[in-house]
Amino acid sequence: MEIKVLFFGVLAEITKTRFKHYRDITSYDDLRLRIQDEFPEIVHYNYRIALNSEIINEDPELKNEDEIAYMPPFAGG
Amino acid sequence: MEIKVLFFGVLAEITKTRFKHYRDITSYDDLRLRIQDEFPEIVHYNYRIALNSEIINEDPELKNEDEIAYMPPFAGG
Amino acid sequence: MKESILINGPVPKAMISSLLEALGNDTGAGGHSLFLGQVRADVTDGRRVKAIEYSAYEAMVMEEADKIKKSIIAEYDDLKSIIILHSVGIVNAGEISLFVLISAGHRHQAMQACSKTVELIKEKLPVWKKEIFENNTSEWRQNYQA
Amino acid sequence: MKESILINGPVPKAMISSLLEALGNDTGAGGHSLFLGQVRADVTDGRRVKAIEYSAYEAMVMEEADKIKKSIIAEYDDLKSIIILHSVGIVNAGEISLFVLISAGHRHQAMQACSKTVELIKEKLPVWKKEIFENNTSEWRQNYQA
Repeated sequence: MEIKVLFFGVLAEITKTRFKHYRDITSYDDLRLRIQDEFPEIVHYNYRIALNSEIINEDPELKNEDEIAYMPPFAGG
Repeated sequence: MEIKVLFFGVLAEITKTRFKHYRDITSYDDLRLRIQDEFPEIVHYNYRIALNSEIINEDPELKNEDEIAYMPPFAGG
Repeated sequence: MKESILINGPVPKAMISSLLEALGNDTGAGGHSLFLGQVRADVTDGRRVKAIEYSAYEAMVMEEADKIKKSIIAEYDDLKSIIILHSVGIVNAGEISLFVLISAGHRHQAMQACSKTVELIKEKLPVWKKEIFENNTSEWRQNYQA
Repeated sequence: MKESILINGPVPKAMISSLLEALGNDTGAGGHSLFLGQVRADVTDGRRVKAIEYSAYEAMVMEEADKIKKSIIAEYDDLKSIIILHSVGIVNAGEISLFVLISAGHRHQAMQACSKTVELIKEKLPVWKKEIFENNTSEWRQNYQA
């Protein structure tokens, strides 16, 4: 399946991209490892994950065209 | 001595005046009785007294040209 | 210097706008908390309020407003400015009779100080109000039961 | 209907003024509480902030702002309206990046709901900020330590 991944804040800076499409993803774990392989620096940052605009605390079941967001701690206001 | 007395809110309405000068006042008690004689209805209302813009809780020593205010409960804002 | 905080009639929206225009001049301020008190068209016994007539002991309002500002500034150490405006005379339903603006370095002090200032205004300022109804009858109101 | 609360650049003072102009239309409102968040010219290690660049997960901001409004309206039963505006992009020091306006029948709910709304915005909205200093270096900031 294909998953769109969004990077925000400092994570958009270290990945040098705001979003990226990952193809042939088999599971959330597969996606996570592909991202860590590509951007090894990401493991040094605090972040939370959203699936289709909802924060998730456990690894989700992905389906085709889901949107995953990598989000550093919020800083609104 | 001469004392200026101010009436506010509903007290200005029942006395039909916003202020009045009382002459030949000998003490605060004398003033108080003169006012009650003139406006007997005033005893039915809640009010506090200010002497020269400061709220007083005990009968004050008056001096010539002091200003006494009769103030119903506040209702600002 | 003690200043009068009293305004004849409603606090004009244009005055509020110009106070807001000036906010950015202090770039040390991170938060502004405002409270606007508005005359409500309350209905009592079938009579609807069309206006409130405020009266005040003006000399004492000046003293008490000054004390309020000093006590708030003493309690909150992060404040940048504090502005209070209160109406005297007729204010129609839907118009503003009280304006409080507190600027602070950080939001918590701005909001807490604003709330505290409004409570002190209600408690301490020698101001009285008479509700005037649409049928031209009227009634005195008070903030706290005696 | 979910609305976007995001504004490109600072919240314009003219927009704030026109929101204030409209307040009197609801004569059931007795108090309006506002909070304005302003970009501070903070100095860190000798570098002075000249602007903040905000970025946001826009779709999620819309969802979360809607949830915040619904939870505030559910908690405070006297509210008449609730308006939230937040900047994305560059906001210079002294400019407004956050605007919250809560109208209520009575003052306590207006002020408490405004304060609670600001806290929820800080905690829940997926927004990020990068301070840009006068020497053109920059630094990411966060509201809560992870």
